[in-house]
Amino acid sequence: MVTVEFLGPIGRDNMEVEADSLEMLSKILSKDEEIAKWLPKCAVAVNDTMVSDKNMKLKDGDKVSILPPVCGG
Amino acid sequence: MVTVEFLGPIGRDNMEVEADSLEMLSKILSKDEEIAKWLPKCAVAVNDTMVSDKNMKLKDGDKVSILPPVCGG
Amino acid sequence: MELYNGHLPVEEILNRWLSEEMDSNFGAFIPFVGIIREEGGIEALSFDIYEPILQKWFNQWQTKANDMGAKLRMAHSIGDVPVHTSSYISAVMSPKRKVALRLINDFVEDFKANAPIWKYDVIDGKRVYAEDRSTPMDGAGILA
Amino acid sequence: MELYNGHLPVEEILNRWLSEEMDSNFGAFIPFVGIIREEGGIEALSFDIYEPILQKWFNQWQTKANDMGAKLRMAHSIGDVPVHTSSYISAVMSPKRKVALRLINDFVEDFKANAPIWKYDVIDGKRVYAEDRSTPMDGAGILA
Repeated sequence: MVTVEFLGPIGRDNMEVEADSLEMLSKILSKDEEIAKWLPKCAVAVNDTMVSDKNMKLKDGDKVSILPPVCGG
Repeated sequence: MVTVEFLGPIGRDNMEVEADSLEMLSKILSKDEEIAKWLPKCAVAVNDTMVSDKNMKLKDGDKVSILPPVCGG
Repeated sequence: MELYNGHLPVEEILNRWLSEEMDSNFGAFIPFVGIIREEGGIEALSFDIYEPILQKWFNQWQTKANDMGAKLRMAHSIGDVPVHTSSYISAVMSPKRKVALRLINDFVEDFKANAPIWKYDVIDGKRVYAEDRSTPMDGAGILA
Repeated sequence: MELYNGHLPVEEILNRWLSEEMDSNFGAFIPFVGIIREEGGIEALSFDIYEPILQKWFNQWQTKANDMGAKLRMAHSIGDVPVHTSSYISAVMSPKRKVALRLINDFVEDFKANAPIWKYDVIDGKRVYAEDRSTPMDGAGILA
């Protein structure tokens, strides 16, 4: 079970999801119409570290953060 | 008669010189051994405006400033 | 790295940073002050920050700067920041000017592209995500 | 453009420039502070300035900046400036950051190359022209 948190403007509560890879998580999240719209422009962090490897495995207790387009300053 | 002033580190007093062009002024100043050493690295202004035209004419009362290599800041 | 609720106390921050660094033998000190512009009818901008990743991002940059004999500082606002006040100050310091001049540009540009901070326009008290001015971070779309 | 005898009152200058510009709707304010480094056994640096040509040089830059919707400010010391104090502050302000980031670089580099200011190391109270660090201005050698 991993925890998915949606940061910034997405405005959705955390979700607990059964997924052992980013790929599986992608399939699950894409089923939610609203979230699916955000995914193409969102970066991802696992346990507060930015990730870029699609094939990354996930383990129980991992936290996955979804980061929308940013604009600091 | 033009006035020649030597700025920054050159350390020479102003000179009054009979010259009606930069070219003529160059010949006169080059006779002074110490000043001749400075000329290759010095820029020139006439009446406080930087000049770059060697053939520039000079008229009575003009002020010519000799500017050594700079280092502001 | 310093985070503040509301607009930044610019003078206090700059004066403190300066006085702490005057004796560090840096020859160049370049701050960048971001000021909220009055446009599009906004009364303020508002910011969400995800601090854990911002801190990591900043630490990586500090290491990069230290490798060049330079040093970085940064302050940012959380929440609402009225127009004509400041929400962001960063500064670079280095022995010689060229490193600092290049670093301030690279640091601010990467900040814009990759700092986990989300900007909202505040219009009639309502927060509106400034998506048109926001940039997908490196690696965006990995779950698409 | 402001000239001072001795080292610059950095905080007073920066605070004044900032407070005068906070309401000008500039989004980016980038100062460059030059600090005297302790090296080569100097106790200070010393500066000669030829003001008439410096003012013209600055005015040309101000016009160039205004054409880009930006604005410039500058302060410099005349005479002796002890180590770990400041002899030079310039600042650029513009609505958007990119113009300011490019302008501060170009302005400082051209300042170094063409501002009629001569630098001396002060060692045991004696002024020694810093020729090794000085740059012939554009057009140098015209009378050679």
